[in-house]
Amino acid sequence: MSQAILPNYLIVGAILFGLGAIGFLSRRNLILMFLSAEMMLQGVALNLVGFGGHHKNYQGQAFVIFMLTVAACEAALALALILVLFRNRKTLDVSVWQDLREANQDPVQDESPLLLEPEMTPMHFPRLTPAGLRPDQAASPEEAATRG
Amino acid sequence: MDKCLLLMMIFAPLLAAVVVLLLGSNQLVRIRQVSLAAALLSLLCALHVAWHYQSATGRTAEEPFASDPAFEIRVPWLSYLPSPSGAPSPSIEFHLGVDGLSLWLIVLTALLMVSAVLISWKSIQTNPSGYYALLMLLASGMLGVFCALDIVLFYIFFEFTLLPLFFLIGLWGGPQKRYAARKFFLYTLAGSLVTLVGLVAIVLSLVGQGQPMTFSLPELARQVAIQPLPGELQQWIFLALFAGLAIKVPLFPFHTWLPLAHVEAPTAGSVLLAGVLLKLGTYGFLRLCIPMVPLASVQIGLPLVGVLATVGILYGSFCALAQTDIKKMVAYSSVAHLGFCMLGLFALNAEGMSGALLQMVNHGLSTGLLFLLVGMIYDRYHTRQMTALGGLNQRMPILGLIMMFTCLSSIGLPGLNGFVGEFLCLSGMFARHPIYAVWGTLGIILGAWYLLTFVMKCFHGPLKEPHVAEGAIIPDMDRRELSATLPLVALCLWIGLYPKPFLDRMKPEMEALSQRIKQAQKVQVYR
Amino acid sequence: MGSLFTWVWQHWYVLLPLLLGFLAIWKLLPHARQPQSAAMMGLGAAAIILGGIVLPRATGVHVSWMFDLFFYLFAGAAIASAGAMITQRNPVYAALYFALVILNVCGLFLLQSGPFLAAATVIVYAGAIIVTFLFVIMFAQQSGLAQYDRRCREPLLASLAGFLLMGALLYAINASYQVSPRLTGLVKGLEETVNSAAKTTKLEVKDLMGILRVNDAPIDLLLAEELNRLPGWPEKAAARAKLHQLETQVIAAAANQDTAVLLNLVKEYYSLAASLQHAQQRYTGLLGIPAGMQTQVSPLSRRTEEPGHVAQLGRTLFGDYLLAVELAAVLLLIATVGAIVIVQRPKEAAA
Amino acid sequence: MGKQAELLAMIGVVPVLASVLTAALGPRVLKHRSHWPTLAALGYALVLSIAMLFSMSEGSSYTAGFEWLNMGRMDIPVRLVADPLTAIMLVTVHAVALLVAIFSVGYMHDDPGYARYFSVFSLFVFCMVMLVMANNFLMLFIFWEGVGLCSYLLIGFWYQKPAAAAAARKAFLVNRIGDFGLLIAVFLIWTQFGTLNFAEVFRQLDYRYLAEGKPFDGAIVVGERMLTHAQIVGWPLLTICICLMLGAMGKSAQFPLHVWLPDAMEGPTPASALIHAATMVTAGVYLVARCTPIFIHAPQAQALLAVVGAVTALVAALIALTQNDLKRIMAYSTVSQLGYMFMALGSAAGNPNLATFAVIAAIFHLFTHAFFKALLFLGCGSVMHAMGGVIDLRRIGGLKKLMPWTHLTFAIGAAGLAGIPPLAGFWSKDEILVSLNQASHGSPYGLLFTLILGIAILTAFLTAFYTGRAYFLAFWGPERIPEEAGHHAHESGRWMLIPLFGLAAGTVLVGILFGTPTHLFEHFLTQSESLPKFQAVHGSGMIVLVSILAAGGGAGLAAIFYQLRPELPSRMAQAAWRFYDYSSHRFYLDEILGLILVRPLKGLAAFIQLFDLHVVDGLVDWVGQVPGYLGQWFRPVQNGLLQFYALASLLGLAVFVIVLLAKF
Repeated sequence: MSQAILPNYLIVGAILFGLGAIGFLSRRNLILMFLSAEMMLQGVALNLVGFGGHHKNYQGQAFVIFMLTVAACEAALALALILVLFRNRKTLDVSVWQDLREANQDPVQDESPLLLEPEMTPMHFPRLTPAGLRPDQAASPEEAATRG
Repeated sequence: MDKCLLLMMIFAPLLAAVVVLLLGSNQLVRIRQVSLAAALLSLLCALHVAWHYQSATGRTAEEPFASDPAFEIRVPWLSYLPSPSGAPSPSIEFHLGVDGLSLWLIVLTALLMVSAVLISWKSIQTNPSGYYALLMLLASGMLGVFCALDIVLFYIFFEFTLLPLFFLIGLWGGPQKRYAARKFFLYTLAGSLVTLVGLVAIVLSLVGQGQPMTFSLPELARQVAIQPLPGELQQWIFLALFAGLAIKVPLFPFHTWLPLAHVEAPTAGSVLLAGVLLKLGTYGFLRLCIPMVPLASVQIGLPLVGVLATVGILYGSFCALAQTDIKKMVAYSSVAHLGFCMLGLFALNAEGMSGALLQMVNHGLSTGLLFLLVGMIYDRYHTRQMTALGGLNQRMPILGLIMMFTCLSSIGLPGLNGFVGEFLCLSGMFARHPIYAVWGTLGIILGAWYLLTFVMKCFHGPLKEPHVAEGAIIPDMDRRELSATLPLVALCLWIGLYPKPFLDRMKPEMEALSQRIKQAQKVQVYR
Repeated sequence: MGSLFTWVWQHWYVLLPLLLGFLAIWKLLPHARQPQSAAMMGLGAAAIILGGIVLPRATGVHVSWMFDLFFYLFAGAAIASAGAMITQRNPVYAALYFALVILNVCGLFLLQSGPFLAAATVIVYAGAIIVTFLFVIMFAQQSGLAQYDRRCREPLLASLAGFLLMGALLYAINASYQVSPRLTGLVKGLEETVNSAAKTTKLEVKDLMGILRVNDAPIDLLLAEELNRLPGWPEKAAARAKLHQLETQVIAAAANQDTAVLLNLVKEYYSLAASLQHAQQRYTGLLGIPAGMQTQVSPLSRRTEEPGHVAQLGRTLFGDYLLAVELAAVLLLIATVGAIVIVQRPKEAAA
Repeated sequence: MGKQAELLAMIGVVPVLASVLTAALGPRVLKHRSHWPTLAALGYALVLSIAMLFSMSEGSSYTAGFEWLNMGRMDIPVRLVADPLTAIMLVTVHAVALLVAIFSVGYMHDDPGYARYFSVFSLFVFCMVMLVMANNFLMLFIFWEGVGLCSYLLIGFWYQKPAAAAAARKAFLVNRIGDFGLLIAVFLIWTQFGTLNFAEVFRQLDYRYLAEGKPFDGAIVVGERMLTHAQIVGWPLLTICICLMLGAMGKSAQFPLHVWLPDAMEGPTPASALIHAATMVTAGVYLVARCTPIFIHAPQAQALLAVVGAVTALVAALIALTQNDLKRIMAYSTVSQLGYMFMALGSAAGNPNLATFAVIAAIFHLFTHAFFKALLFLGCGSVMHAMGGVIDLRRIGGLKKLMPWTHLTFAIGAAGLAGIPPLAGFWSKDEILVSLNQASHGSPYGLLFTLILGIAILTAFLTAFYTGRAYFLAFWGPERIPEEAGHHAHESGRWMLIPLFGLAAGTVLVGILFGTPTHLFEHFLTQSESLPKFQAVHGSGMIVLVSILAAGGGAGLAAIFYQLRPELPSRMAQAAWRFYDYSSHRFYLDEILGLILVRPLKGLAAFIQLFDLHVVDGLVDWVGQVPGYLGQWFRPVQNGLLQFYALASLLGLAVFVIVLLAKF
């Protein structure tokens, strides 16, 4: 197997890490921020695996396993926290939570309205193919009335 | 047994603090008893040490700090690196010892602690367990500074003293206590952080010169003697040490925290602040500056401290003259007295430095006594305004007598302690730099002026006292108050009448230090 | 200024893809007033492709082209989906892209002979975490696209920070794997000499000595210096011994004016320099591994020489890192309990 | 040697034992017998000093003592030394002190601070004795301040009186100004000579003085330094002398530091008699006399000394002319007489051969003055005691019949002070005039000393006049007794009369016994080692005549003014009202000093206090606020946005990594 593969792994890891950092910094959805952070972890994991391969041992992989464990814990706790936060403010926007600013500071607000309002296209849900008896035939008239 | 004495002396108060805290504020009598017992135990240990102290022989300029081996404790404490070869690795040590520099300051501290406990006996009613615990903590810290022979341990104890006093002032102080406590704490802390940089610089620059790493003060002093630090580095280190120590002393422009803290502190706080804590600064100069950076002490220390101390003497005296609050007057007089002390210290000869050390003890005794007595007056009349008091000699002859005695000792009357110290300081400075000494000597006129004016206003003349509760008779000093003051009075007399035993025990160190200064200058000349 | 320009010129192959990627990400991040444009997506793709061409290090020993193919495939897909993930407006899609990133990374794991790891990551991330998150997203955002997903915080600064960091890392990696230009020149010079010696038989001792004294510094010194840049090279001691041996031989040969021996020595030097050059590609620079840090594997995991990655990984985990594994288990338990406690509604609120 | 040393030690120790004993036992045990320890101690010490005086025939000095302080180059033993000068001072002090103590028994008998009085009294004697027995400058300084302390305590003895308290403080402070000079002198001597021992210092100076005549181009090793001769005998010595003189001026109440002495009369009269007339105030004279070997080398300082003395003598005499308080008159006369002694001491300026004679004249005057001035003060005390504390000459008078013995002794004392032959004052004053006369011939300062001689004669005349005035106003004329006197208005008791008789006898006899007629005093004092070789100076008949004329004229004029023609004084006062005003207000010296010294200093203190509060402390507070201001600037950074924080830290990290990489 090629030995000079290590730098390439490191490069991919660095890029993933950087992109994850950008995501964490710019996206305002709590969950996306979390996912970006996880992506940074992946970058690191790549590094570890690359080094493990370079040295021909399993320490790198073992570490990644631990990282997985920690990431799982983190995910559980983060989800729980996100749920609690969502419950309080009914939104996943991280910018809502800026209460820990210095006293006498105005809250940061979005200055400009959106150019493109979110398009409220009607949702298309998949339909089941009709099978069996038509419901309106089988049901009693009372039921049909309530359904209508 | 002897080995444990220093430990017992330092940690008996600490133990008492824990016990007092556990007792809780309800058992006032127990609290006082425990505190007093601890203070007395410390004092006994200190006296035992002073009695059996033997100056280590063969002290030279290379090795100015050989403590009495009988009392020395040296335990590795924080190891810096593990040493695989089994050689002693450089480590911060728990290194306690007594030498001529610290001996009398230790005795003074232990003695003042007893007085401080006694004077707080009745005047502290709110949360006494906290108060006495802090007092005891303070005692441990102060004794620790004087015993520490490791540079890091020294600094730890040095900073450790800040905290209890901060709370003592901030919780049991006068009307402006918060402001005073905060100022005291921040001001002195800001300075001593710079001092820490200086201490680290001493250790590391010696390592940089290829010496084995050590934190022990005697070792450092020896290394510096073998291979002095380069001149410019010495100056920087001196300035760093100066920053913290000068504030602690306090030298002239850095003194403004002192009157405030004194006025607001409870009596015991004032006594210990004036009596011991200010000495940490001067002691630091003596222990760190002069031996470690002797050349810088001559080159910039002498002119800098000379001018500041001289100005401080006159300035403090004039400020004291303008006061109407007795405690404030005493506080400003401290600025003047420590000016004498610094003047002697930076005379950098045996006479001046021993005078300075003696003056530290003297100032502790005299000003401690003054604060004790002012506290007693305040306990009785709840005022410290000179304008409100007069002719108290007729009401309280014993208090008046002791006050008279104390004032005379404070203005440096020959035959009492103040004179010996001031004389040695000034004569040392005169030999080094007459102009500073002459201006400083003017201070003794001013000192007599403000203290005698105070005595005249408050203790002489027709009786005038503020209105106290109907039918209450203002008592003279009782037995407790007498036992708080008389030992100090006796020591004042002893030092004044026969200072030789006190000076003899510090003589080897002083001569070694002055020798070191001479060597440093010689090296400078021949370089 | 000039030096900066030179620097930029020398490092264009790092800077250009980074710049393109920066522009693409910046523009693609959800802006309030700009729609995402296909041009920018193209730019991003171009950045990835360009980077894929210029950035990877040439493999030293040639291996199966399948390996390289899969590496490029997985790496490119991972980076592309990462870019797509952070620029997606719809969080559901973003989560799916994230799953894609995970899958590709797992592919990379597989290439590094980590089948168990790859499987575990797929199971834990794609199978558990992503699904849970998707649940949450759907639970929280039933009403469709949210305002805050359509604009992001400080896109310029954020991408700048990210790409600065990325650039720094890439530069460090690049610098670490750069062969010293002096050594390259030396190898080239020696090669020419050897080649020319093969063509012509007439060679002066003076010429040979000249090549052995490159620019007035003896070749031994140059090589010794280059050797010092290789703290982690396993054959370092052997190379040094060889160098020493060659040195004495050169002195002897120069004294004897023996052209043939000298030419032979030049060849020896050439092979030594070439092996040094090869080693420098692997071991030099910031990431050079010090000799003292050779891998230490405990006897527990070395007990059997049995092949099979999973078994060995298991041995490592439950041999060397047993305590850590136990602790990780406890950590998981605690996290579970914590999550439950956190999510619990207060009683009165529930009531 | 051993015996003498024991004598010295006993003389030193006995009074302090008495003092401690009285202080410890007085208030509880001894009560009205508190005087016994003092009397016993003083009597014993007097006997010892006389024994010392007689065993001093060889002119040698004896030492006894122990190490007191030893540090660096500073080596101060407590060592007592006795030479003829000391012996004379010892006898004077003890004799006068004993008599005054006896007087005090009667005078203070029902005072509540009886024990305190005698305790301080003994302490004073101790300090004074140690002062004159000290063998080095530091010990001298210590006891110099010690007597100052006792003076402070005794002036403020009735501390309830604000005037007494203020006077005590004033005395201490003015003395401290002098002490400042003395302390500087001590430092200078130590740094210049490397020792504080009298004998050592004098020996070195002598050596140099001798070397002056020879071609001397080497250097002298002093302490650790090499000094050329010019370096030492030049300005340092002059500075030393001027500083010593400042000290002497403070203690001996010389112009302009004399202001404390008249105020000091607030203390008990016997204390004033002992301390502020006979003994303590002469310490300055003793100091200058002791340091004659130094002063010889600084003729400018000596001339200055004479000028100061002359000014003091004249000014004090002028002030005394118009005072109405009997004790104040005596106080100013003391100041004036001390000025006389200073004139004498200064008369050797530029004429080293005269030095010994000048010292003898001054010390002899000191000796006689102690007797007649103590006598006069005790007389005042006796009057005061009888008059219930009133000594205002406008309210008392004609006490001749009421207090015959007091009158007689007072008259003797007054005649002694006025210089009526053959009483003591005549002889000593005559010697001073002779010395001045000698100085006015053939010395570089001849003209100056001619002037000073004139002033001295004028002062002698004035002295006789105001002494006569006081005497006639108090004892002659119609009998006036203030109502405060009450049942006290009678002759004093035994305790008070016996000392009066003793001192009167002394006033009559010492001049004839020891003075010019026998030259005993001269011979004795010339044995002193520290004094230069004696050269006898013979007085001229002219001087004696002038002296007698001045004294007699003054006394006679006083008799005419206040006895024969009582209306003349008020007419004179009206005619010369401006002078009268100045004199009775003591030339406004207190006010002037207050205006140029005390007020500005107090103002300075108030200013510095404000400066401290607002500038120095204000600066500190301002520096303390700087972090706050900086914080205001950086506050917006804390905007509460998680992502902003993360962005900041990541940018920081990126910059950090790039900086780190740029190094490679």
